Amino acid sequence: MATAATATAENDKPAAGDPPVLEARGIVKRFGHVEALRGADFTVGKGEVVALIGDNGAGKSTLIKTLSGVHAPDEGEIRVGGRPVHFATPVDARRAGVETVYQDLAVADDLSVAANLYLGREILRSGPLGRLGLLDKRAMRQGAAAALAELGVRIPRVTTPIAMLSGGQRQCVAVARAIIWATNVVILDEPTAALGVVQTGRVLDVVRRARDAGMSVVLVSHNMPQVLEIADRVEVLRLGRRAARLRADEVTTDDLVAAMTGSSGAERD
Amino acid sequence: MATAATATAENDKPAAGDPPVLEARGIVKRFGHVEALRGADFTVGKGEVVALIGDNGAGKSTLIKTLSGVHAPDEGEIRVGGRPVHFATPVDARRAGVETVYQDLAVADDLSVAANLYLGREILRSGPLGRLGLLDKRAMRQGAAAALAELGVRIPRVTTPIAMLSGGQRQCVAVARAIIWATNVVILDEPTAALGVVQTGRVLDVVRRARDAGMSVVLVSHNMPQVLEIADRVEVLRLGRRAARLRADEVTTDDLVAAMTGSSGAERD
Amino acid sequence: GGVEVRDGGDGASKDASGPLKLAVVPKAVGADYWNTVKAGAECAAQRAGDVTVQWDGVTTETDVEGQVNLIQNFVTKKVDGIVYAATDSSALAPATDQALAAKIPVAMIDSGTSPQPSGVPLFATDNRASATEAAKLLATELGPGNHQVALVEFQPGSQTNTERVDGFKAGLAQFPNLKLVGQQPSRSDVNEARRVTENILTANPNLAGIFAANEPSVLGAAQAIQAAGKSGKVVIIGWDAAPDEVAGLRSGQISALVVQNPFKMGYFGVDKMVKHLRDKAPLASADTGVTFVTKKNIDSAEIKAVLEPSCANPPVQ
Amino acid sequence: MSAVEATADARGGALNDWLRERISHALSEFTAATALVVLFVALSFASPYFLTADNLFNIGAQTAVIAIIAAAQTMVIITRGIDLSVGSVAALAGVAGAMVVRDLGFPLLAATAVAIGVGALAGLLNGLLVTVARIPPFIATLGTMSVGRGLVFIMTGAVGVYGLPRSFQLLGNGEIIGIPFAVVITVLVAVGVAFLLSQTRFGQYTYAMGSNLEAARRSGIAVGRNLTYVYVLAGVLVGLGGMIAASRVNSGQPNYGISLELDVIAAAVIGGASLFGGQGRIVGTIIGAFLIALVRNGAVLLDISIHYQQVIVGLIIWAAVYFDQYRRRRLESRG
Amino acid sequence: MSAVEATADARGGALNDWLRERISHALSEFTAATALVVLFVALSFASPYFLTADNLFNIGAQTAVIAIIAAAQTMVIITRGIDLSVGSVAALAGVAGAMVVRDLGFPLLAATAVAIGVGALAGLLNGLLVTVARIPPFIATLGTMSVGRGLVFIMTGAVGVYGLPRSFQLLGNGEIIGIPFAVVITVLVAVGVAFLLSQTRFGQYTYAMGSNLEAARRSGIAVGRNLTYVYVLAGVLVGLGGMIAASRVNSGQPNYGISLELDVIAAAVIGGASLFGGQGRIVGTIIGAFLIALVRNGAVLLDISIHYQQVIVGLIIWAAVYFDQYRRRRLESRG
Ligand SMILES: Nc1ncnc2c1ncn2[C@@H]1O[C@H](COP(=O)(O)OP(=O)(O)OP(=O)(O)O)[C@@H](O)[C@H]1O
Ligand SMILES: Nc1ncnc2c1ncn2[C@@H]1O[C@H](COP(=O)(O)OP(=O)(O)OP(=O)(O)O)[C@@H](O)[C@H]1O
Ligand SMILES: [Mg+2]
Ligand SMILES: [Mg+2]
Repeated sequence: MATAATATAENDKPAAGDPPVLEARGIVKRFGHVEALRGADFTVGKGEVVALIGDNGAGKSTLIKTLSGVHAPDEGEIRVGGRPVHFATPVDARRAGVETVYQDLAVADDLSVAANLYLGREILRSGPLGRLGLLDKRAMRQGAAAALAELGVRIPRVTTPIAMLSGGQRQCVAVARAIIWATNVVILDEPTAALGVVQTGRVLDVVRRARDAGMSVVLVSHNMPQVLEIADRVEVLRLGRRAARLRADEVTTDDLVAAMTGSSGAERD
Repeated sequence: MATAATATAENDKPAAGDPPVLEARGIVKRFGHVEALRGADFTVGKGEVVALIGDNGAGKSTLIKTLSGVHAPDEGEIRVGGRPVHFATPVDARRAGVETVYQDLAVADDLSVAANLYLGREILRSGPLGRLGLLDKRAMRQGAAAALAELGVRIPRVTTPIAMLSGGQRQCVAVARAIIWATNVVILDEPTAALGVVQTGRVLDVVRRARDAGMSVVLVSHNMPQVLEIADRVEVLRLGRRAARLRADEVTTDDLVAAMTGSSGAERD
Repeated sequence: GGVEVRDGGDGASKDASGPLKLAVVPKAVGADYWNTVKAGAECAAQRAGDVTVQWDGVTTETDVEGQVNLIQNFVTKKVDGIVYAATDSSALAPATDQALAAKIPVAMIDSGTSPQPSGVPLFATDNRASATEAAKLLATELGPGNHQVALVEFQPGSQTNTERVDGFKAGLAQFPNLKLVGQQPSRSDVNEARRVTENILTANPNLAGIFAANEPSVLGAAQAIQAAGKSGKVVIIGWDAAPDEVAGLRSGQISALVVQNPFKMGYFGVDKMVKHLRDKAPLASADTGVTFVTKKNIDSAEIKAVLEPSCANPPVQ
Repeated sequence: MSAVEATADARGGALNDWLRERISHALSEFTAATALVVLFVALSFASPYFLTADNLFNIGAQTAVIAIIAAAQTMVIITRGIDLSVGSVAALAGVAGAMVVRDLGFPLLAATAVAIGVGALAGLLNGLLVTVARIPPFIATLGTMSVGRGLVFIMTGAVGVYGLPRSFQLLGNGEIIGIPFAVVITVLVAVGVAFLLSQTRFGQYTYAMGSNLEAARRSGIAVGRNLTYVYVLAGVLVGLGGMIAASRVNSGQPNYGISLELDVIAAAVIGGASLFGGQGRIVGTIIGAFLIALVRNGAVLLDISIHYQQVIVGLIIWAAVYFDQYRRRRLESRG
Repeated sequence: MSAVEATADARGGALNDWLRERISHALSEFTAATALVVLFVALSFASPYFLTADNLFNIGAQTAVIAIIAAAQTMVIITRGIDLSVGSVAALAGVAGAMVVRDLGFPLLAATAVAIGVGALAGLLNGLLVTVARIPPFIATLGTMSVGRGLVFIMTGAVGVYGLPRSFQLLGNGEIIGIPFAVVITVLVAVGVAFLLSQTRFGQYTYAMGSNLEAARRSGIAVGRNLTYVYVLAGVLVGLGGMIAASRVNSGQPNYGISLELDVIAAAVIGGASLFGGQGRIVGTIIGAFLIALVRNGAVLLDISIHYQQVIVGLIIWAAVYFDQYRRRRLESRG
């Protein structure tokens, strides 16, 4: 069981000739005495939707934070397009086109919905005023409203502070933000956990459209039917290591659960 | 469509002769200009599992906070066992045996898992020391470990501060806390949103056991298959009002979605 | 039972022939006045030879406990003698006792303690009497007729402040034609002194005189009056002799200054202490006197010696 | 359906939104402003001298320094920081400005630049301590407060810097068409900082960092650099304020600004800033500063002794913030 | 499987847990304690007078008041509050204690009770302002600071309370088998408060309220009442501290404790308390208080002037907190 991870080490290369868009190799991450990742591997190919699944506390969010520059790994390396990179900050990851929705929704409560959507990428006025850093608030309001409309979100006003939104509304804002800006890879850590049925559907639509546009998507989810519906491939994390790599169209929910809980050492791909 | 709510007003009484265990009538709750609840009704009978569903921002969490004494309603009344009550604080609701898991997980980040599970209900040493308020930390640690084991939660140590847990682990702690203490009604606001497959299964087991033990359960969820699997009845909230009351064994997922989005005025019960 | 009030340990007797190390502690560091005390102390030390002065103080005159700690720390350090100005007469009495119990002689400058132990001399001016004199000076300057006057004190609750305020009010009581219409503190901050004086002037357009009780208070009051365009119309009686105060006196903004002799205090403190340690001369108190400086007498030699004290020409006779 | 609503809201409601935002902001300064007006009217009746040009002129000039430094403090507070070093740094800047005039014969403008430079350096130090050394702002600036005061005393030998030319007084005592120069500077500073905070990207980042630093960081904001800028800019204003204060008394005062930090923090909080970050506006702060100044002015006009003044100032601080909190609860009745 | 693990962890690991908890706590005071020891050793070498019974006695007595009031402050800080009124309230309590002795001939014990009562009342006021009037702690206690100082001045007419019997000095200058009485009281207070915070339900609530007030409220903790208790208890300690301070100088000083709040907050933060609540321990605070006191004592012994002392105190505050933060980051490297 515990050897499943080592067993995968040999066929780490994706099937196609292209180097993977984003790859993690042997990542170790410790928090004090807790070893959240113990040599985790992960691969996403171009235009692929990869689901990352695992039990609570398996290390999924930690892996994702490592991939997006929030945590520096203690060991192991990250590659983008085959070349090793070093993400010192989230900005580095964003520059490489990796956009992330975090499970703990990094939003600024006191700022409005529109300001949060454009945080770090504000639209400035055109001309010299813009070079002085003057905001084009109207453009941001309109852009925000349009983006939210695409996700089917009902939000009182885009000038409402985030603090006043419902749990699902907050998550919609976070998802909308990632989707607007992604160019290469978009990582979604349980993006639909708090979403209603309609909004969940829209997010899955958006994921499909992103893939069709050539982007790669990493999706963390505990909803197995959803995973099987949307993902091309599934990678399973257990106790901080990759326990299995599976093709979504070849497995059932039960296989996934077995892989997550370690009740089966089976490994396909 | 919008008239669905008023249409239900007449047959507000539950079918059985017993007065409902917990009931909300015509609740109105405003936040500044936003009217989150616009005359919402809600009923739970004894030993019943009622799912409360609705779109994001429909007002589910607000209704639940009203039922558990966090918000004071601007209008309307709450009844427990048929008698009108006034919950000024969450303590009043707890005294009436209503225990709640909030969507925004009210946990104290700096306290340990064990301390959070027993927050407000600490075990004191026996004898005179206990009357001085001395804590029995060992008993709380053991009790906490046992409670978490029952939910199948893997947590590094019960003395870990909550701040260090994964999203799902935090939610497990919150659910465990409510379940330990509930005596009458347990309200769960999206309790499984961040949980893994195994943990979700355990929570649903616990819900069933609670019902079998004669407790009533209110479950908020966006997972329609889950709702249909576990609930006896479903109440649908739309735009701050009850839009429908349905029997779970008579409807399909599509019916529920229709009721939530208002694309069907259908009303069963 | 086993609890008793501590009087300090029994210190070893001093070998008085060698080099001496004296602690000189002002009420607070940070004013021209105390720097003159320091100059006097250092002058005496230099003249006596082989004497080092350790100059240290708290930052505000109200930090009584800080000064108690400071004196205790000097006792611990076993300096040969302590010369200091008490921020509070009663509060520092135990500290003096501790020093004496440790066989460290003490001399007080500027402000003593109460009770003042018999072997401890005080070299100081009488604040109360001088302030009373200042009130008389103000009355003389204003002449007959009814006048409104104001008082800019510095730090309510500090002992020197209380003495000057009480003395001034006692002096005013002898002149029924003078009415005290405002009393505000500057907290020894020039900006604050200016602010309260401006507001007093606004409330009392007919104000005729001000008594400002220390250096920052005088400077702030003078500036407020100048800014209001009332220079020369409002009589200022001030205290201390910072350079800008003297300049104000010369230009006529300030009518008179009550000038103590801080140099002499510092000088006497160290000089008498050294003589006591080396020659066993008894320590006896002395009044260091005040001078009332006006435009008329400002250029006289004796005033010059007080205003610009130097070790070459010390104002100590 | 909801999509349509959202879009309609954004298009047709743009002006509406704008208006609502304005009104809600205006309301948020409502209490402090009301208190200010009430006090103003009361004082006009209570003292015949209050409503005179001279007195208003004086109040303006007296409040200028506090208002400028309170504006600086507000920026820092919005980032969830606090700057306890303002008093020491203002003293250091004022003394430095005075010394270069006295000892090196600098002209006023150059001296002001020196004072501002000193403030900026102190701000840079604060910023680096907070961002690079990761010392919490309270402690970082407490240290700067202590070190700064020590330096001022060492530089001056604890004696005021006197003997300055009359021209040194221009900043603090000069006037332009009858308006105190210091007031003009204050207005410029207030408008500038308010504009910066509400209309520019830098302002947006300031609020974002105070609201959720981790979110700001993950959004790609260079939080270290931006936070440092905030402290530097605050330092610049504190330096300017210290220079004006020195100019007002025509000397560099080593004792200037002891416990100034409490006054300016009070002004910011009375004006609606939250010490837990993310909230605060310059208009409110300026109103807060004037509220405190009016109380002090009125107390002297009415010949209330300093002892009672302290009691009254305390009561007014309580009352202003109480009513503000009460109004907000009524308005938002947040959970 | 995971269930089994969790249970095993709790059973077999109970002792283990306990040990780990102890060690991690000990580590968390590590930096401040190390700094204290290093400074202690350095001073022992640098000054022959440092390591004498008299000097250590003095340091103990000098630090007692600060340590007691810092313990009070720590409790308040843990709740995410702050108490700026400690200086004024200590002065008020000391003056009240001295006045009842002088004017009414109260014995020392009764006078101490009066001082403690005054402190408790002020604490109750702070508590009610924070919980009932919902004024943020910074502002509530800033008001109390101002009002309290005004009251002291009004009560005393700005003149110290003198003419006390020699017995009045017992608390501050007395000793028991060679140990200063004040030190004994400090130890008792520190142990008592530490016990209260770590071992009792009240302590648990204190941390919970500071960590997440809303969660505490929803958990059924009567947050209003408990928060008020914290302020009252803090007031009691401040009253006691004020009485000891008055006893040390054998008089009631109306100006006592100006800017004392900064010293005690610094002690708490150096000792590991977080101004954002939920964290802080008494051991750390006491170490912090002694660290500051040692610096002051050493500076005098080494003949360092007050100006340089201020610089050095600032540097030490920075250093202590910097290393503490650094160690925590290394240990936890939280996101
Ligand atoms: N504290 C608050 N202040 C202001 N508005 C609020 C507040 N809480 C909720 N609202 C508003 O009330 C409405 C209902 O929110 P609520 O949280 O009850 O929705 P919900 O049904 O629980 O949604 P979700 O499924 O997303 O959790 C939303 O529009 C939200 O913006
Ligand atoms: N900042 C942190 N400090 C200490 N421990 C942490 C921290 N973040 C995560 N951990 C620990 O690392 C382990 C993995 O956490 P992570 O959040 O990656 O899990 P996850 O797979 O995302 O779980 P979930 O499905 O519940 O979100 C957990 O045991 C958690 O306690
Ligand atoms: Mg996770
Ligand atoms: Mg909700």
